[in-house]
Amino acid sequence: MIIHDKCMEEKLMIEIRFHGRGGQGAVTAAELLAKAAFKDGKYSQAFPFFGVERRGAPVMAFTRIDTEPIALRYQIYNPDHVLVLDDGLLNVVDVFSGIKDTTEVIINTKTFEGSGEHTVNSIDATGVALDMLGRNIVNTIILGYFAKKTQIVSIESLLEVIRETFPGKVGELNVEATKKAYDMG
Amino acid sequence: MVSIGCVIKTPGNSKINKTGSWRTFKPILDKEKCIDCDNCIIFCPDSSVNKQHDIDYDYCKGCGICAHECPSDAIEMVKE
Amino acid sequence: MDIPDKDLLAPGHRGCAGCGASIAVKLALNALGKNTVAISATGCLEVMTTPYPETSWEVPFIHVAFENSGAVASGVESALRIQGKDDVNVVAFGGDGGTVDIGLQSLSGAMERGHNMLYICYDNEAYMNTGIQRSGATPYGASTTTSPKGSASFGEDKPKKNMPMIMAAHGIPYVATASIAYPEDYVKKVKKAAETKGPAYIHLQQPCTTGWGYASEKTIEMGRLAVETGSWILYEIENGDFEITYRPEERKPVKDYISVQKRFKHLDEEQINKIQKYVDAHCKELGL
Amino acid sequence: MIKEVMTANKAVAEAVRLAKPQVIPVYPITPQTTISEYLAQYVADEKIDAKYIKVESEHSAISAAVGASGAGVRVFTATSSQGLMLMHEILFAAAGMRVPIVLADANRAISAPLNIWNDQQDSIAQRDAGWLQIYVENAQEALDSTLMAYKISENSNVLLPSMVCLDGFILTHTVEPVEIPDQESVDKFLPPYVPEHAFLDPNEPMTIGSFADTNYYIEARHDMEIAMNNSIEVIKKTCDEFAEIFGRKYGLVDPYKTEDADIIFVAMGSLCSTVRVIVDQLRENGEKVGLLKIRAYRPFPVEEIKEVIKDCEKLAVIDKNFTFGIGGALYADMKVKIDKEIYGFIAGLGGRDITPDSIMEIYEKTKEPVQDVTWIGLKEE
Repeated sequence: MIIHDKCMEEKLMIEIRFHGRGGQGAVTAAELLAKAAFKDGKYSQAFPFFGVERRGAPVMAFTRIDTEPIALRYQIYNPDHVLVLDDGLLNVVDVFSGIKDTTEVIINTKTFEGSGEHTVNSIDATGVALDMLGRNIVNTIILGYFAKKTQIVSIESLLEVIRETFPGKVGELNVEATKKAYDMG
Repeated sequence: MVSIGCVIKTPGNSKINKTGSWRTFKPILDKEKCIDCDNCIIFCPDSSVNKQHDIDYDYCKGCGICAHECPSDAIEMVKE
Repeated sequence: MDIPDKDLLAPGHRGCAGCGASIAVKLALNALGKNTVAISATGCLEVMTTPYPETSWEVPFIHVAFENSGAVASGVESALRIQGKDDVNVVAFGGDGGTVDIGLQSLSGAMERGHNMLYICYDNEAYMNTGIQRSGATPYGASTTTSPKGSASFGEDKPKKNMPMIMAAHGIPYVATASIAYPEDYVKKVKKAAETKGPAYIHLQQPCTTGWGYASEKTIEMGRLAVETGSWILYEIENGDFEITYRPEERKPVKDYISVQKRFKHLDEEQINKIQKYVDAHCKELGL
Repeated sequence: MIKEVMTANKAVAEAVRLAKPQVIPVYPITPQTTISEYLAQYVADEKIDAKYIKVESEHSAISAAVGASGAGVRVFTATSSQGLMLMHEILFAAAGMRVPIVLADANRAISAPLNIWNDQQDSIAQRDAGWLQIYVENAQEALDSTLMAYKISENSNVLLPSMVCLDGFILTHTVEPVEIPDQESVDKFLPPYVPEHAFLDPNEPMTIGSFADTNYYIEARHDMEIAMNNSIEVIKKTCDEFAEIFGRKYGLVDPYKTEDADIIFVAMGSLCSTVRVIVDQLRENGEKVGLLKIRAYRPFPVEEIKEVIKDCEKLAVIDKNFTFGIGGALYADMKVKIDKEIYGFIAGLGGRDITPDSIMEIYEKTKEPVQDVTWIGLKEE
């Protein structure tokens, strides 16, 4: 997709693809990221891969971030960043599909070291989640790590959006877990 | 020209349609025999009997319910 | 019975000579009074009373389609209440086709949601507007154009759908049956329904000269015979309490009722006995 | 005015909150569902002073909407796909009864086979119902168009219902920044609905939904054609008023780089965004190309279209729908009304992604045409 790449280059648009399982919050993660980028003064867009899958099935979600209004309205085939919320998906879906030489991949895993082909960062988000949230919901945690690694969104905006989205105690727990992941980045 | 949405703003104006022309038999009331039971008023499908038991031949279709339901046989159906 | 100075269904309408539907509506409107909005399903009633630019309605009236008078009434009721018009009576009329067949879902939804309205089914036991096709309310044995008698058919082969009990199963505060031949009973029920907070349903039997095949003067007599034979039972269910509102002194044989109608003319003794048994069972069930 | 990141469904719900309808009969269906949920919550939280009717079907949703509008209040409903098909009969009744209902349709493919993804066959199938149809490109336009729809529909020269069509998932489930106008400005733009032609009031009884015989029916339908034609000027005027208060300018059509274009893409809805990016790319390569976005499909703005395309050589019409043996519905309408070399392309049915490559293919096939109508992205085997 030559045209597409060119427009990316010129507009400096950043495209992020999320892989997760139904119920893990990949779609929410994509939206949280878009909202945080917007708070930073950027334009953003987020949408799920519109499926009929139920809890547990592999799902995808997408975020676009740009300094200008975003016109593109199709799925992301050549992401700049890939975030994998569950390393079990590595055996099931090709999370590396369509990635470029420059694409950075973040995987929630204790074990995966990467094949050397791609830049892969690992974080044991599940460990953090079980430790701090008491259940395996890693979407905010992986975003904290992503924020530090990529500097695409500010941690302040991210935390603010998390608080707005999850009011009360749940939000505060997520804020703490996200901060922790940020420090791990 | 029709009104917007064919809305009719003249309630009850079907009165311009004189359904008395449908009639072949005509009810004739003998007020002497009338016992004021009001059956002819209550059961008239065309609201053609008033409180004084006068029959409005403009609308009476001659169905004969009034005569049939009259307990004192005060109404007779007569060929027009 | 109170006789108003002016009926709220004006004459000049296109109903047949001897039409029972116009009696049904006239009596209901007079009981409800001027502060009423009427909704109607498509059918005889709507066609004969609203041929543009004429209307027989002296109260506000709306018709949209055949199968949706329950939903239209829901919209009307909601719009009136949100405007603070809590005292306006909302009454919907539907024939048996528009009620027990095609309009059942829409009506069920309206009843379930608890709108403060009255729905009156004027049941003439077939689709009369389009020329006497059977409906779910057509009684066992009746010959209609779509349940005709023939060498292999004695007419409608299933008994009438028990619509009032289906409505009662919704748990609404007021359900009643009525007949145009018993106007005081009917009017009393309409008034009771209007006073009920929440949905009310009246299933009104309304003989039809054209569809049933009897002389036009006998519309009331047919209704009376239906009740006197136990073929149609007058009752009400008020907040779950069932009560028969009229008991014939001595129940007449069903034959007296059906032998005088063209739609049952073809039935033999055996079939008439079968109908008698069905009526007996139904009367027993309801305690008549 | 505040700006928030939200889906187009939320944007529609926000518009409805601001428009203050008094009755909202709505039935959930993918991908409209979140509209029905947001509105239920707004009513539950008293953010809207309305009766929310929990109807048992779309047929009852639109029927209750007609009843409520007939009773004289502002009404909103929303649906999608099979739901809109179930409403079909009453859509015609609503238009014929001239009740100014506003309906949001989350565009979705029609069964069978069952498919929940986007195309526009559902609303296109209702094009002759007598409703105004506005196709929107993004969440902001969904919000703005919903507000404008009330003002246009309620105009005494129009009095036809409006359908705001937004692409399922592509808009309904995509979050992006949206400006939410303040209530005061909306109130200024959109005063309360005061019905004159039809309402149900015991103090002024009228009969609504009468039976018209051969002497009157054709006139009643012709009046609807006049009203639809009237709506062209009303839409223009409403767009101007909207721009004055809110600063965003819309029209019946929205041309992009069409002045000197040899080839003009013609499209509706969210697809226009991606096409515009491709137009820029092609322009950089020296190709003289433009985009004509059709916002108002009904009324069909023939004069406005003619004005935009008068100097171009060819038109590439992209439809997310089709009519058997003809091509797309928009293509068919263009062929009837526009005297140009026109090529039709069917794309994106049932949610098939329309990528830049798809649009490039359309461009190439318009430059060097081999047939009148081409289906884009069909798998070979």
